[in-house]
Amino acid sequence: MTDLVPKEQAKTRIARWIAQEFMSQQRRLFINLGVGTPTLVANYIRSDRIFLQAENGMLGVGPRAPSGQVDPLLINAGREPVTETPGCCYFDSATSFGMIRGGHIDATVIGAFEVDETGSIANWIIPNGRQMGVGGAMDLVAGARQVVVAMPHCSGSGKPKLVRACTLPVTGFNEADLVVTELAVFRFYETRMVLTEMAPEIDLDGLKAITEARFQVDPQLRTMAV
Amino acid sequence: MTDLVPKEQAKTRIARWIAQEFMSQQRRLFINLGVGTPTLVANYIRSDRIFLQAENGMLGVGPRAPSGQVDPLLINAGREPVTETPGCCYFDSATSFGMIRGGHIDATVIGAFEVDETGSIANWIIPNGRQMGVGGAMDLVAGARQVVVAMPHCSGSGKPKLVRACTLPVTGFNEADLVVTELAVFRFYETRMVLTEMAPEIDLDGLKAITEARFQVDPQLRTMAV
Amino acid sequence: MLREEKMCTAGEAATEIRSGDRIMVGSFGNSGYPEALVDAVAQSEVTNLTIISNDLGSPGIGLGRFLANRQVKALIGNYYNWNPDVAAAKNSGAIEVTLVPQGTFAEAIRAAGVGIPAFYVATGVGTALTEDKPTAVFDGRTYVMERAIHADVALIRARKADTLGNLSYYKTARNFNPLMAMAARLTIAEVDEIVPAGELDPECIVTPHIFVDMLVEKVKR
Amino acid sequence: MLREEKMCTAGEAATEIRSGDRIMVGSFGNSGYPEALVDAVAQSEVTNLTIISNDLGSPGIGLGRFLANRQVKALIGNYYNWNPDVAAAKNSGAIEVTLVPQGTFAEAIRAAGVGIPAFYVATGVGTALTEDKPTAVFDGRTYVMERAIHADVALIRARKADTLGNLSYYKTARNFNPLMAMAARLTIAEVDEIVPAGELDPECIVTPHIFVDMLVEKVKR
Repeated sequence: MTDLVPKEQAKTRIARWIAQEFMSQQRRLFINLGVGTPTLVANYIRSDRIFLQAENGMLGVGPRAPSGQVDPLLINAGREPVTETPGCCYFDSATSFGMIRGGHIDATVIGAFEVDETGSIANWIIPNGRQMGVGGAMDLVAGARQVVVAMPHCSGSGKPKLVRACTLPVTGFNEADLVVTELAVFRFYETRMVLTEMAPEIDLDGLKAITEARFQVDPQLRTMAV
Repeated sequence: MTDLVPKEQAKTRIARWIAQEFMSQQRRLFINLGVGTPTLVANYIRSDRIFLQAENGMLGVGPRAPSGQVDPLLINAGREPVTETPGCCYFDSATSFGMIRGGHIDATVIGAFEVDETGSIANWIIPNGRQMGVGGAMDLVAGARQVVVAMPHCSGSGKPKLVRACTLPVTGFNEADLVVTELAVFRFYETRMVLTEMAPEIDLDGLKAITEARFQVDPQLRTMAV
Repeated sequence: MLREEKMCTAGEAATEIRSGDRIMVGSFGNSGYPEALVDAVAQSEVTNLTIISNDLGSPGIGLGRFLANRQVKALIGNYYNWNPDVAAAKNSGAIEVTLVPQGTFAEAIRAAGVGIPAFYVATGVGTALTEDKPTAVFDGRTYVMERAIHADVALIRARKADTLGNLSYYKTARNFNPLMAMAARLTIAEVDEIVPAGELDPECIVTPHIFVDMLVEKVKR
Repeated sequence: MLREEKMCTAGEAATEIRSGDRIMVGSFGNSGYPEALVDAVAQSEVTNLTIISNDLGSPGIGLGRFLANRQVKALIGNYYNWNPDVAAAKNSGAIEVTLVPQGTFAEAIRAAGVGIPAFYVATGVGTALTEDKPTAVFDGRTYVMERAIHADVALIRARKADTLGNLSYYKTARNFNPLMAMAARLTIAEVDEIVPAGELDPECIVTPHIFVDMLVEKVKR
């Protein structure tokens, strides 16, 4: 975390930016949203061409269920109660991950502990011995056509999360396509990391100071929509 | 073919014997019947514990559909119109062969061109260039728990079909568990071939004269039910 | 809006197919195949096709028309005894034929759809159909490695679609259709009926619409 | 007749489980699991179990009871963050834990059911979770070989059964249940309701009864 953008505003900005990115594509998209900030993306999508998949076996996930209308067996992969959209359907987890691994999911939005300048992602474990879970993280980064990382620019203690080389156990190598933080947007081309948008709160020197990863700057660098 | 048992009577005898064998097992059985004589087995099964599977995606195949009640999309793997039994269900071919390969099918009844004394079966092709089909034959002999071969004792031209070593392209090696002809019943233990029943029309010397495969004789050799 | 995007006529759908393409067609012995789509392709100029299907119908009937029309370069499937033209064309060198045991064929198509490039089965070990394939021993039994079977276009047949493209099937016509729907770059489904999204029971949808790109409604006669 | 054969109480079903068995349990974070069967096993004397499941519920809740009761020798699954007792037990050496990516986990269970001993996926290549597994390159991409995951007994949860044992599920509770039903020597299904054979739509049956050995009807409260 930096103190340039308040935490809740940062999350909203990231989620809204990603929703806008998807909506601008003007085509049918199937998207898997990870827990945390990625789930917020759903709140800003207004499109009947965008369909959300939950890896626990549902396509056509609707908004979070209002309290009082919660069905404990209608949940997303983060165990949050959700709703159905017309034309939604259910399937087993082999089919669900078949969609993911088979390249049928256009994009996954995930959080990360670290992303390095080659696009490798560490988001499944912090080896402290207290957490033991991988879930679908490795399947999603390897399988989704586009891997979008939604995360704060710096960690809670202020350390860069965009690093030269991941220090935490890697989820997938060279898999990130797009990283969106509250301060910047980076796109990966092969293993080139390119800054394409920057938030109004910061300048390039300021951004470099809190970004350990080495990146190129898009000649068409734009101001990030906030 | 020998002339000891007329052709139609031979088929009926084989089918009835196999049906009796299944019914005597007093347990739930899932069975796949191949085309030809094997299909006839269904006519003699009277049991609500025996369920027929068709590899084109149906479990609970009922009797042949009477003419006038034919549904072209309700067929068995031999394209014969069939009927539904209560509790029947449909599934794709990957699931269907998953049942077969996964060891869930208790028995398959198949025809064969040749079976050799090690239990290898040749039933998928006669290399004359005019037929090109394997269908589910290789999956069935490799996957079904019990492989029952139903065939005439000799070929149309009078040659032994129970041979020392298959001369035709093999469908599966050492897969036969039971061979039923109109004249004899053989069981395979590992690769030992044992005569367990013999028809009243023939004696052991007569049988050996038309059986190229070398077999042992069960000390409890019985007369085949005809 | 989606409805307009996905829906088209069989003729429009057929223009998606290029000469040289690998085409999957759901079919089992002239049953449960996309008749209008097959018609449209048989009437088109495309040639040099690789047809991936259980069988090839009968001579000049169903999928057999592709061969009668000389549109076929190669076949991948498992049972051509119902169409003796196949063996004749193979023997004359006019087409290539790759026979794959039916269960392996079904699984290899599914594998292509679910991101599995290869898998092992016990089917056909030691036989002529697997002699060029690698083998491996697991828990004392020998298995052969089989590769996924991909296609450029899948032509499938379903009973009902909703406007999104979710599909349900009818009886044994289900067999290869849902598998092929997953395995091609472009999946075109011919259906008897299209209903509004939300009308199919979400628990009974067999092919989720993510796998379906174009919908052709069968013309009622 | 079949009805009587297959139907039993949760307590009777639990007697099929032996200490040392590998047990699959359909569950996703305390949702859609066979509650009465888990209860019965948790109340039994069996121990030294290998539990194969997506997660292990919460501390002392759902599948978490097996660990709280010291009935667990090993876990095979993918997500234990909802139950921190798992990491603690692993760190103290009390249990073994094998983490498998969720999609690979699902596919490996299906593989066990359909006679596939091993298959390749791109998931986790180069990571700590696949470092001991063989790799191979297909069409220029590296894949890791994953093995099937079998079990002695599967405890699954469905919504409806017919008297033969055909099953249908409810919403996202479908996830691992139909896969596990195929993958065990003995499959025991706990269902909300049992209807006569023929009452479930044959097109909407998700698990054919060939995969189901015993049925436990949920006791209505």
